[in-house]
Amino acid sequence: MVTIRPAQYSDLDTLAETAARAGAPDVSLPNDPRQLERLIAQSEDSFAADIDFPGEEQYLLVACNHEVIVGAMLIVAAAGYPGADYSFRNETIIHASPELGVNHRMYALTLSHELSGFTLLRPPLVARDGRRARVERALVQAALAFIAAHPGRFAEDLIAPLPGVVDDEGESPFWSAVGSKFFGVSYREAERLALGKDRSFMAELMPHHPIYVPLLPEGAQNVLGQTRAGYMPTYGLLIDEGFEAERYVDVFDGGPTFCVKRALARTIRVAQQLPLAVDGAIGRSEPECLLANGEASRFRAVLAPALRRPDGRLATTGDAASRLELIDDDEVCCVTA
Amino acid sequence: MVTIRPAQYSDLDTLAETAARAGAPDVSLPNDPRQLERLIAQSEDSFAADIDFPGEEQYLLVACNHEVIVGAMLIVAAAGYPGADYSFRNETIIHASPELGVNHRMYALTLSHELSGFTLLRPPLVARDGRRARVERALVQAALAFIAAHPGRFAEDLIAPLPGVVDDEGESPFWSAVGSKFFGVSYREAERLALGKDRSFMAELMPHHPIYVPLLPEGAQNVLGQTRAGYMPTYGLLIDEGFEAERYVDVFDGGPTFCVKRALARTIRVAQQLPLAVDGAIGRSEPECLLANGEASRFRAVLAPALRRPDGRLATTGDAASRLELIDDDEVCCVTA
Amino acid sequence: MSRPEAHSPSRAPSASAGRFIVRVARADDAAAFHALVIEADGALERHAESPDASRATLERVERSLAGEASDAERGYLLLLEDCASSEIVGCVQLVCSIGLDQPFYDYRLGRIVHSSSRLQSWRCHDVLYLCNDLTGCSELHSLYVRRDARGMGGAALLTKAAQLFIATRLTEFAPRTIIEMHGVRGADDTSPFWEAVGRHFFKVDQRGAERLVAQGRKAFIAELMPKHPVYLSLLPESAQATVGGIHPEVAALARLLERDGFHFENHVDIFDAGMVLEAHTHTLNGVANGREVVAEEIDPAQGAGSWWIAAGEGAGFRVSAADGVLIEERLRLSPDTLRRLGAESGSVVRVLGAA
Amino acid sequence: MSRPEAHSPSRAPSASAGRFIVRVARADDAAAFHALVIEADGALERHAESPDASRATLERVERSLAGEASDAERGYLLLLEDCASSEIVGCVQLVCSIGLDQPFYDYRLGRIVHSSSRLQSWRCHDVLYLCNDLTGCSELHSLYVRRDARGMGGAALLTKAAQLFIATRLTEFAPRTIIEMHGVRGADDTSPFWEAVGRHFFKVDQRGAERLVAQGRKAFIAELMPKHPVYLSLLPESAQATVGGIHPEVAALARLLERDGFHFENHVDIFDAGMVLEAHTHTLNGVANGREVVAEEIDPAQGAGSWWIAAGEGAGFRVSAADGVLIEERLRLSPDTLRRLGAESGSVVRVLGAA
Repeated sequence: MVTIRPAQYSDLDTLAETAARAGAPDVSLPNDPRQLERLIAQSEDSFAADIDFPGEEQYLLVACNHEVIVGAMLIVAAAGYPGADYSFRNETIIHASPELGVNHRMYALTLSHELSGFTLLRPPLVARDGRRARVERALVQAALAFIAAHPGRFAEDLIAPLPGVVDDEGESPFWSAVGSKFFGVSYREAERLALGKDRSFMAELMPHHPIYVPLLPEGAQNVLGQTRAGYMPTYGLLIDEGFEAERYVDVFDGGPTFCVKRALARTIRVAQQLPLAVDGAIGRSEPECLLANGEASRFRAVLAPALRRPDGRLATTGDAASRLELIDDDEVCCVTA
Repeated sequence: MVTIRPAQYSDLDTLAETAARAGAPDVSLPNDPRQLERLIAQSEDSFAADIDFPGEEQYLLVACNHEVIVGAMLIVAAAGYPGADYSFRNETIIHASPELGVNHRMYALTLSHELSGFTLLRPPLVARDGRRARVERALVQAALAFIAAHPGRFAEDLIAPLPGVVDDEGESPFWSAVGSKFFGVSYREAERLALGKDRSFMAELMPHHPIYVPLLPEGAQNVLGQTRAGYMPTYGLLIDEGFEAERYVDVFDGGPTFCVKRALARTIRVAQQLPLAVDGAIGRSEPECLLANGEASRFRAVLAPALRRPDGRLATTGDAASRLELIDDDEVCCVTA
Repeated sequence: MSRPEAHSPSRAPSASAGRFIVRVARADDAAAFHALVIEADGALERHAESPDASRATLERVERSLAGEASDAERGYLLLLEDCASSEIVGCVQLVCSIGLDQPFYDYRLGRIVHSSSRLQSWRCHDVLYLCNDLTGCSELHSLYVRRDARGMGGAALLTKAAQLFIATRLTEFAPRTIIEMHGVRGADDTSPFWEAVGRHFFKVDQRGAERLVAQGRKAFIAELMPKHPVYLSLLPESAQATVGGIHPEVAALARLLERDGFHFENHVDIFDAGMVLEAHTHTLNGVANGREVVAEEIDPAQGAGSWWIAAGEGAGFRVSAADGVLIEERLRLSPDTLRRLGAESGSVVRVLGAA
Repeated sequence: MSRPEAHSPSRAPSASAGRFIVRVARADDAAAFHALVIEADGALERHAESPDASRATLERVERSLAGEASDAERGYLLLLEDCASSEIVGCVQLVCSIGLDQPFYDYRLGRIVHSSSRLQSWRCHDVLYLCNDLTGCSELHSLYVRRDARGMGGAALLTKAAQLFIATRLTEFAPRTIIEMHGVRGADDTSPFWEAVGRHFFKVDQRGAERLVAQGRKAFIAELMPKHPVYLSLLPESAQATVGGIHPEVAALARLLERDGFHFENHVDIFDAGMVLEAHTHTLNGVANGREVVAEEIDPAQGAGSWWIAAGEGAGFRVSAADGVLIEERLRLSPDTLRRLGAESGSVVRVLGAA
């Protein structure tokens, strides 16, 4: 049974291995054991603290299957906190000439810090195994269930950036056409310098005026708002959750930044709070749902067979209830797949 | 009993009188019988047509009390259709100097057509009588219930502009500081020329670069995002409905433009579709709700005492049901006050 | 948008320069001017290829000479005439104030420096701003010499004549005078800059866009061109390289104009990014250094100096290049020169040394 | 930001001008220069009031003379010396290329025309763009004459000396040279432009902001100044009126510079919107019109012409104004003049007629 819980210090080695295996640098998790160690410590503090407003907190969830870690997902309470988080806003500019009978839309990228302070979901990192897709989805749903259960800890708006396209040499066509002109270094060099981590350089080096998209080389236009092949499942998941990706792209690699109003995220809209009922009759034949408790430090979510009974209670297995640390009649959050 | 229904040609005289008495030019309804006549005709066509996408439609609802028209409210399906609708976006620009220990936010107004195509609610126009506030609220709720019942006719985003502040001479301090510099005419002259109606001049005459708010005269800054005293109740109503007014102001008078995602408007969120039950026991002691049917041309809404019964049905009076043109077990949309 | 065509102006009046005079166009030049426009085959791109348009141009000159033109339309047309054949073989047009009827657009090339002490980075970006900075300036345009009359100093004579004409009506002209130079074209005669920028905004070809401008339908520029500055470093290098450049065919003309006081001041054409030359009108060679002297009909001795000489005013204004000897504010000129200028002994002429 | 202080330069070298020479500063001028900075009481606003800062300035001059300065720091300091007392009573500083270490900001005044044929409206808006257009230009700044030495042609001598100095090292200087003029102040010595614009962005007072610039902490300008253009018509009229204006005390100096080839080219100071004067370096009067002649120690006859005369080069460069008679490329000068210039009969000097 897939169980999701806050990361602990003891997860460090496994997570470091998972991050290293994934290879993709820093998109989901820091690919560096010391940074990862700091992150886990910060996450433990975040789950434990009393929080009224989102700030520097970062929440790291891990998914386990048969006690083995099979995935992780990071929630950043406030993007860019305490500074600004920069993105390109893809603006539509209408160019119309009634005289010429022309009416077309131009797109232009404007450096924007509007997403600063929004709650940021990193793409889930999931081990390659048979249930990969379901675990990834469970992590996203669990993260949203956690957010729904603790509104004061998070912003009203959620964002989820996905990494942009790079070529076989690891260079980003978008960066080559845009960022490199302003930073004067290649994408790989920018990554090495971790320019993407400290975005305070943005205001100093990046263009203050909008960049017209049609004036960029085609190679850069083609990858605008596109993510890497490996992230297409996450792309689909976010779309299913009601996220939209038309408006913002990453300043560095042009990857899409998904946005949704918290209240409109599918998981949060459909989640039901129901009294729990342990029911021995529930088994494999019932549909699998994501169930979560409403705790913070002791947050737990499971993928378990469950059924809403006519009496309005949610019936599930004893195993699921115990993993959720809930007993009969406790409220459980249920997300129907 | 307050009943709300689509305007008809026979309402013309009464509506013209109401609009004339209100005095405020064109904010809620055209203050000109011929324009009003055209509007009613367009509204009748709009209610009657099969619509899949919002376009040129305008929907005019009227509220009657004892068969007397006591209010009206106009819904514009797509603002600016088929062209653009311009607003000022009030952007926040962070000016931070770590060296100087300075970190302040500057506000700047950027000409924007982002609200083009959004569904636009004009402020309700309500006669001054004892139930004014409730009628105004009922009109807003009815408009939103109508929108909820016909999602294909409207946009995902709703906007509601309120008129900006003018002084005793009818001049707008905001216009004097901004628009007049670009149009070269006074506010009253601009109103006379109905410049506000045909916003296609915007792209030709208004500034393409952002206007820094702190550089404007204080008189203009003070009225930015403010509405006239007479519209404060509407201001409150929109806030209650979940609309937000931080982001956009009117290009001409600096009045606030409220925005909300359709799905997040309070009325739409709390509205319940329930089977109706005519119940003789329902009377004044029950709370008054807004009830609406799901029709288009035959759209009706009433303010009536109603109660959700334990069996999940909505009990209301026979009078209310007949005004809604519904019978027992028909679905009714109920908005609890 | 109309810019000088190809020619090779000589530095000083050449021996053959005396074969031309420049004079103000008259109403009865309409047919000849129309023929010149047709012959130019698009090179006189601000002139529609219709007899009516040519007539309208000349009427505008007449109204201007008579003091009846509005500020927006005031302008003059100087014609290059072959003295032997009396044929019209070239022209230059002077506009007193541009941009008063339809906005006059160009790009200004500016600089933005981004520096970060933490990253030890210093980068200077060239940026193009769409602007109407040159609104109200005077302009020389449609400087053109017929192909079969080139290489004989006609273009140089036209540029000097324009300056000497301005000197005679200085109060009508603005403090700044500009002239647009043809920009760089690729092998296929398309402009790399247009391909990289304009094409995306106009969705018509460059020739088409220029034709619309010629027809005065300029509102579309405001409607379609990018309102935000364009970072040069984001454009293809082929396009960057042409910004502020000039077509090789007008390089010699540009040098001539620079010697007369025109400078590139970072404005470029919005279509092909060709250089706009600008001058403080009162410092132009032909304005600042021209002097009035009295003509004398005495055949100048051998070894006489070379002069640009303007006689008459208004409709009677004529300019020629000739040898002459200046002695105590009196200029000795040959009978032939005086005849060409429509002057006689005792006439006051305005002369400029052809150093 | 450092701009010339008040003075009344005379048109030609006045009789009293001979009392001064201008020479290149030496390391042992540090104390005297520091005293001048202190005396200036903020007028030499680019110079910190510390002996160390003055020493650093002179070391920079030494490195520049020795060819050891980087492009970013290359610059010179000319001092005005009273010949009688040998006191330093004024100065002017020359920077070969500005903006290469810290970005150099100013506003460019541009135009945007909005017109609507349907509304029959045509409006021309002046707009200020924050820019680094002048990056890489040469600059004259810190032009200053001590209060008690004014009205005797010292400022004029400094401006001519700067031009003649540039002529001796022309390859080190940029094609364009600028000088910022003090802007208009209100009755309370505050700048209406600063009150309307800068104050809202900096949240420090103007003097404070200028002091930070003097200290080289310019990054904050990029961080705090408005990135978007500012529409002039939206500012209070009192502020609009000062854009591109100059303080009355420097009006005479501005006219002097304009006669030498400087023009207002629509750049203004970001703090007080004072005019920036710009020149094409090679067309500057002191660069284009200076000529090398041989000095002769022969007392010039009465009625001799007035000349600006430069002798020596590098550290030995000296300029004075004097009477002299030019005959066949030889300039007769009095023994006193030659002594002041550190020259002798047979020395090559660079002279500029004081018309």
